Amino acid sequence: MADAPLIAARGISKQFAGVEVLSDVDLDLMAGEIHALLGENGAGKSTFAKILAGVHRPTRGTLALNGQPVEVNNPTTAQRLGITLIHQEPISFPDMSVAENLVLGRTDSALLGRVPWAEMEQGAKDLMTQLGVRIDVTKPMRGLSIADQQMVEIARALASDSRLIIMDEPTAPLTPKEVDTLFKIARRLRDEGRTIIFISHRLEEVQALCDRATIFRDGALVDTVDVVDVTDEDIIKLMIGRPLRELIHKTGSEIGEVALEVSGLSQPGMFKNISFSVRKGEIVGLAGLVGAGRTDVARAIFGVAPAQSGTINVNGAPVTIAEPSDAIDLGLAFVPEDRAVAGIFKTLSVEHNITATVPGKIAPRGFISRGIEKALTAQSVKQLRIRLASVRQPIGELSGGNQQKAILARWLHTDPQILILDEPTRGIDIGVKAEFYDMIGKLAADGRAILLISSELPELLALCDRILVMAEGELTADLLRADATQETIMHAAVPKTGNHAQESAA
Amino acid sequence: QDPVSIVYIPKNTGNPYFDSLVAGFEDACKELNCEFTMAAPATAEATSQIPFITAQTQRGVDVIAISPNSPDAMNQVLDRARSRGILVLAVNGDLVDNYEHRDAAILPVDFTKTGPGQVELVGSMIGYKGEIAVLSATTDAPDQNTWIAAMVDSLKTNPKYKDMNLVATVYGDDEPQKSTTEAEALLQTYPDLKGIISPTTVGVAAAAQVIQSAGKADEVKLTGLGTPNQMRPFIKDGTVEAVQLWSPYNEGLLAAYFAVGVKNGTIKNEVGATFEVPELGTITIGEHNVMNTQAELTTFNADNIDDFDF
Amino acid sequence: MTMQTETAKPTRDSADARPMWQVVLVRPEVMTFALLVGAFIIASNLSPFFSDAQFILESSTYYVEYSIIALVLTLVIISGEIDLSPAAMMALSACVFAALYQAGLPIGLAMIASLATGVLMGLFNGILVVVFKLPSIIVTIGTLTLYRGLAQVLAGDRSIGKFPQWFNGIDYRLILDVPVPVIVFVIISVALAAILGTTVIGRQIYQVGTSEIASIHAGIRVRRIKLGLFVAMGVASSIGGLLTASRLASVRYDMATGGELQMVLMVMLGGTYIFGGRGSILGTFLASWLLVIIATGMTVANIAITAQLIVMGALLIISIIATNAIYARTQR
Amino acid sequence: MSLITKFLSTLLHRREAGIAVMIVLLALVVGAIQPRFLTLETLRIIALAIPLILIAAMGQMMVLVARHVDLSIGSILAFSSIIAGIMFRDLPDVPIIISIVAAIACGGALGFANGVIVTLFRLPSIIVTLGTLSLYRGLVFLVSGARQVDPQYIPRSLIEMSQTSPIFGIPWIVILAFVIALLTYFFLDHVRLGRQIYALGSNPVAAPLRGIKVVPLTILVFTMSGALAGLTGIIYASRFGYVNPGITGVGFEFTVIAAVVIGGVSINGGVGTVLGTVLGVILLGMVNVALPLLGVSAFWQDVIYGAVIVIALLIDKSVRDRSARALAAARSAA
Ligand SMILES: Nc1ncnc2c1ncn2[C@@H]1O[C@H](COP(=O)(O)OP(=O)(O)OP(=O)(O)O)[C@@H](O)[C@H]1O
Ligand SMILES: Nc1ncnc2c1ncn2[C@@H]1O[C@H](COP(=O)(O)OP(=O)(O)OP(=O)(O)O)[C@@H](O)[C@H]1O
Ligand SMILES: [Mg+2]
Ligand SMILES: [Mg+2]
Repeated sequence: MADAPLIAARGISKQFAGVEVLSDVDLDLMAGEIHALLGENGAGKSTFAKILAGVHRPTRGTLALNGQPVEVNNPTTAQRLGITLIHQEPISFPDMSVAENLVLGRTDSALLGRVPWAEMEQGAKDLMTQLGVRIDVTKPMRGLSIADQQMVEIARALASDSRLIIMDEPTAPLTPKEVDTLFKIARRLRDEGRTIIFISHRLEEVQALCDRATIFRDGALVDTVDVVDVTDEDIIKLMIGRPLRELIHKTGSEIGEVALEVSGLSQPGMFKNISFSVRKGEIVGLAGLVGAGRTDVARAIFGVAPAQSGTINVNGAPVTIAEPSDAIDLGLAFVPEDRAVAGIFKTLSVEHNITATVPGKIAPRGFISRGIEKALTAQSVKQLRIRLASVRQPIGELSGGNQQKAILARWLHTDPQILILDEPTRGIDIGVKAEFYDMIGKLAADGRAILLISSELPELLALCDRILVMAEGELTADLLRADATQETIMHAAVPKTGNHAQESAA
Repeated sequence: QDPVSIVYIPKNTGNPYFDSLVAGFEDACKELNCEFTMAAPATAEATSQIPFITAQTQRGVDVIAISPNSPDAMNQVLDRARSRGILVLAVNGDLVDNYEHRDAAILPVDFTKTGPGQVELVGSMIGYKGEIAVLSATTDAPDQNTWIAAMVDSLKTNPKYKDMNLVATVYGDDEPQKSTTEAEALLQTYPDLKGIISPTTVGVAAAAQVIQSAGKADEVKLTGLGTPNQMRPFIKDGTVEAVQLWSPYNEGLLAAYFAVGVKNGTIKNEVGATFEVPELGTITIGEHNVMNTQAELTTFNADNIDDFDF
Repeated sequence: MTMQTETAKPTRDSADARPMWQVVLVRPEVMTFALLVGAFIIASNLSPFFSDAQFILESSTYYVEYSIIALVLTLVIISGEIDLSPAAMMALSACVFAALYQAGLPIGLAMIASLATGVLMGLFNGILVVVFKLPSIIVTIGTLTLYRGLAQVLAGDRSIGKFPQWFNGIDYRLILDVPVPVIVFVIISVALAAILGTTVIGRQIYQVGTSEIASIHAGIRVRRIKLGLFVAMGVASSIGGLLTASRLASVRYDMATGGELQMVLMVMLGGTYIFGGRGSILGTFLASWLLVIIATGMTVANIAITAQLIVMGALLIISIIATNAIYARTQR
Repeated sequence: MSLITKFLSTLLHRREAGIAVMIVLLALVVGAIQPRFLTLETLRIIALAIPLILIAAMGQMMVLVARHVDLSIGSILAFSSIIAGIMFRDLPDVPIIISIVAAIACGGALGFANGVIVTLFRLPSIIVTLGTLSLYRGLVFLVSGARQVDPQYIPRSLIEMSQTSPIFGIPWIVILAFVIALLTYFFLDHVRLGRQIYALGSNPVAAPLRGIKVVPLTILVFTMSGALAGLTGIIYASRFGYVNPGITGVGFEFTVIAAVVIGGVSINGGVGTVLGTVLGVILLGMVNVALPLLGVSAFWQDVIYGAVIVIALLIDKSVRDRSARALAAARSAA
């Protein structure tokens, strides 16, 4: 190769509080390539990306830009050097307008300069048109769906004219159509000679988009490969150091009585007239595009935000669920999608997290029994293979997958008959995912009813007996496993009216 | 024999009124060779002096002189101090109805004459005719209420004041902001108002400022109880003709002489007893062991105000 | 299927556990205790009159009402809320007590009415925070003005007193040479520490303070707990008000003015985390004594109030710097 | 149709509309009971009640928008005004303007110190400023020797600032207050640095990732708040004509925070407008003036004051809920 690489990383290492999460990474990024970063949860992908973008400083190692050594000490420097990071969780300023979010922090003008409101909004509008999304740029960011927020982030990277754009799991909240748009833009940028780092857990996306891929494992760079030369299996082997079995495990458990039945559930502005049922031993999937209202339905059933109208029956009897504790008493359990906020108690010990749902069990006579608590926790750690240094360490110190296991463990202690799992495997690496699938299967086999909300169709198709589909707050399909395919689900999930339809017609 | 140790606890820190009272103590102690300390809380709340009394009791001082923030909240700690042989004096304000919890009180003047004196002063300014109002401290301030009651009484009974009409009594809580708002509201609500009496230093200063701002010095006459330093500019520029007060300095002086005398056995602390204090003359201990530094209020006007600095 | 994911995994899935000595020693309460010892030594050197247990105990009765409320406030702050109205609640409930007693109600009934007032005020705060979801810090700034105002409407600015002799001077009643209010304080400390440390409610208070949303999802009755804590604040304030009434043998509307700052100071000095989720009764207990020692020490040494204000302010800032540093260390 | 919904939702979103309505209602109700309330003279009194709160409220608003709070402003105000007072007294030959600048600088310096402690040690500002509230008050006593600066030393020309008027009988200090509000508006809405304050409060985690220099910006915000409190100290001296170390500015922070919160500034940061704050201050000023005019016993003032805060919070909440519902309805209708 004649030219020096755009970025040459040498010996990059990073420690957090003495724990080495990245060790001696050497990586060359070429101008005009789309480069995938792959690896299990906690492999260090985001950390590496953040080092490139000046969010973290490496403990050791050097970076060179076009052959010149550079120090990327902070995000501002990175921006000046033409490096933009689209964060894993969209970071925006919720109270400010979309247009302002696009330009905020741009370093190209004086701090005491005036804000050119009209110009700024026009520019933002143009950018949105260019991206093919319909977002009112004068509205505050707060009102946007996660997907739209992600699109704004992408628009921002575009606007900043960067040489290197790092996208950390940008597709996680996007619909297939939006993913398509994103890919088109990414390819166009590559063809303009820019470099893109693309981080994703979805291998099919990597195959479709990327030129090269670098695989991380336990903080170390395992290999860099040309994508055309490898199969998914090869990559998985590199990622986890061993092959993974096929995804299908549903072992047709016995399906019994109706355990959960909702009818006519409505919440203005969120969902309308939702009716369905889940039987004992049955896994019912709930598919839909992001923002379809699936989470809202789940939260309504569990009493986090009860619906305005409609009825819920549990085991055939009508029930009132005014708050989650009512739901728990009725044998329901709910693994929320936003683990960091709604799931864990970040600074509390793993032990306290696991026993949070069963105060009665750990304190039979009003006072907490350390013995019982220890035993319950130990049982969970063993059963779910939660990997940790100590049950007394804060759960925030665990990796995402293990945090999620602890959340599930918390619910298993209540011996729930009906489980609502909202994106239980989101952002979890393939290895742990497999464990979750297995557990979900076992729970159903025990005769529990399971409502599984997921945005990953292969996951739903593999696990579920039946798949419900929601679009724009309404239930649009109820498919038996035999009838469900990616096509039938997507057909039902894409709204028949409104933005999406218009756009696809255009 | 050890010098007598006196501690004085004013209402709060930073209150200019007490500065000259302290000076009285200090000067007297230079004369009498007593040991003087001042200890003051940050705020003038009912209870803020209590830890100070306890601490001084613990230090074993001979005399605690206090300008009480409350007539009754300190009864128990004062009793404890007295039970340890400490002489407890109320200065500048008394423990009204709780006389048995202090040994004696040093007050500036005979408070029964204050109210009528103020009415006479404002009357002379407005030609004994027209609407007047009172801007007081807090609604239950005991001294002010005594004076206001006496004002009402003399307005009713003295034919000289038959054309004067008390239209309102308002309370500024001894806060500058509130007193200002109340004074403004007075001018606003009673367009025919001729005179304001504000028997409290904060109130009279605020009212003076309001009258000056509104440019109504000719229409509305103000008087009250104010310190010369506080009122000097208003008296000089004619916003206010005259205010009255007594000398806090003399209170400190008297308290120190009395305390040292009692401790040395030269003064008997009983009703009717008399003793001499330089500059103040003969002091008689009155009912409830109260003694006054002067008989009448001093009136400060443009002629004499520069003779005073407190 | 068998799990094939089990490998000899390095500990990278989680950070190493901290060594035991750190867990035990690097705690805010240890800092508070160290300050307490330091303050005692300094105070003893400042004034020969200071180190007299009887004197310190007597002086502590001037702060113990605040201390008792600060204990409950600790729970409120751990649960992620704050209550700035307790001093005003003290005043209003004491005024209710005194006004009713003066109006001829038997003193026992008047005391019950005062406690009921505490419950009502706490409930009102709690409902505004819990049901209307308003931020407690601003709500209680509003209600502190409101309650203080009501106290003033009720009592004017008279002081109401002339209670029966047995009611007065509880701070002079001694059990084993210790004033009764101090004993009450110790008992409540122990009780609350036990509740916080060993019961489900205590555990849930920490959980609610760590993440309210996660608590809701885990079926914890967040609203009930918070409402309960606000009511407890009302009751504690009412008890504080009655103790003060007994100590002063009189009641005025301006009782305990500015006391909220002292109470917050005690809780902060004790190492409770202002954003909730962490803290302890032990810390507040020690901090109460620290405050007594400092205030009493400076007063008896005749140190001007100027210096006292500066010391108190600086102390608050330093203590919280230390607390934060400690939490940052232990929490990464 | 969509235009109407848009207009309605903007109106519902505008917190300012609600306060304006409250102001009008209050004026009408009080005016009905006491017609004297609706006179120019009352307007002047209300106007005079405003500057003290308004100027400090501009600073406090910026602090709240940045997701902090400054409880020490009462003590800063006292410090600045005592410094100015001492200069007036002890250095009578120094031009007034120097003393004024010194007072503002002192306020700025104390605010700067707040900002440095908050950012350097990453502490919650509410506790830091609770500490400096006490600490700065101590300094006030220290520098003044616990002695008041008497009226005779306050320069005539300063006092006249709250008495004389260049135009329409509006006193200088009122004009000054509104000029400062305008400048603040311009700064916060039209200058990049001002927008960064909103960004910082809206998402403090994202701010540094977007190249916003959080530490200097936070320090700047506290410094401005301090400087404005310092300026308020001068106005205080002008309006009341003397400076007392013990009572000047005590409890002032509560008044200002109440006004700002009534004005719709969120204590969760990122939200709040100058217009809203101005209206909040006016509302509070009106209440203060209306009560004595109505002859309401002084005892009731605090009750009403507290109730106004609680009611304002409730209204704010219901406005917000309603606008959220309207937004959701609009979304589901679309
Ligand atoms: N700020 C931090 N402090 C301490 N540890 C951290 C921090 N950020 C990341 N880590 C740890 O570093 C490791 C690598 O994390 P990183 O986010 O880079 O993983 P990732 O490959 O992006 O994973 P994912 O697929 O879940 O996004 C993890 O063990 C994580 O817990
Ligand atoms: N078009 C939209 N614009 C903005 N916000 C929306 C839109 N549609 C839905 N929302 C909001 O976005 C949130 C997402 O809805 P919800 O989480 O229930 O959907 P979901 O199908 O579960 O999506 P996810 O896969 O993210 O969990 C809801 O709170 C909803 O009010
Ligand atoms: Mg990542
Ligand atoms: Mg969802």
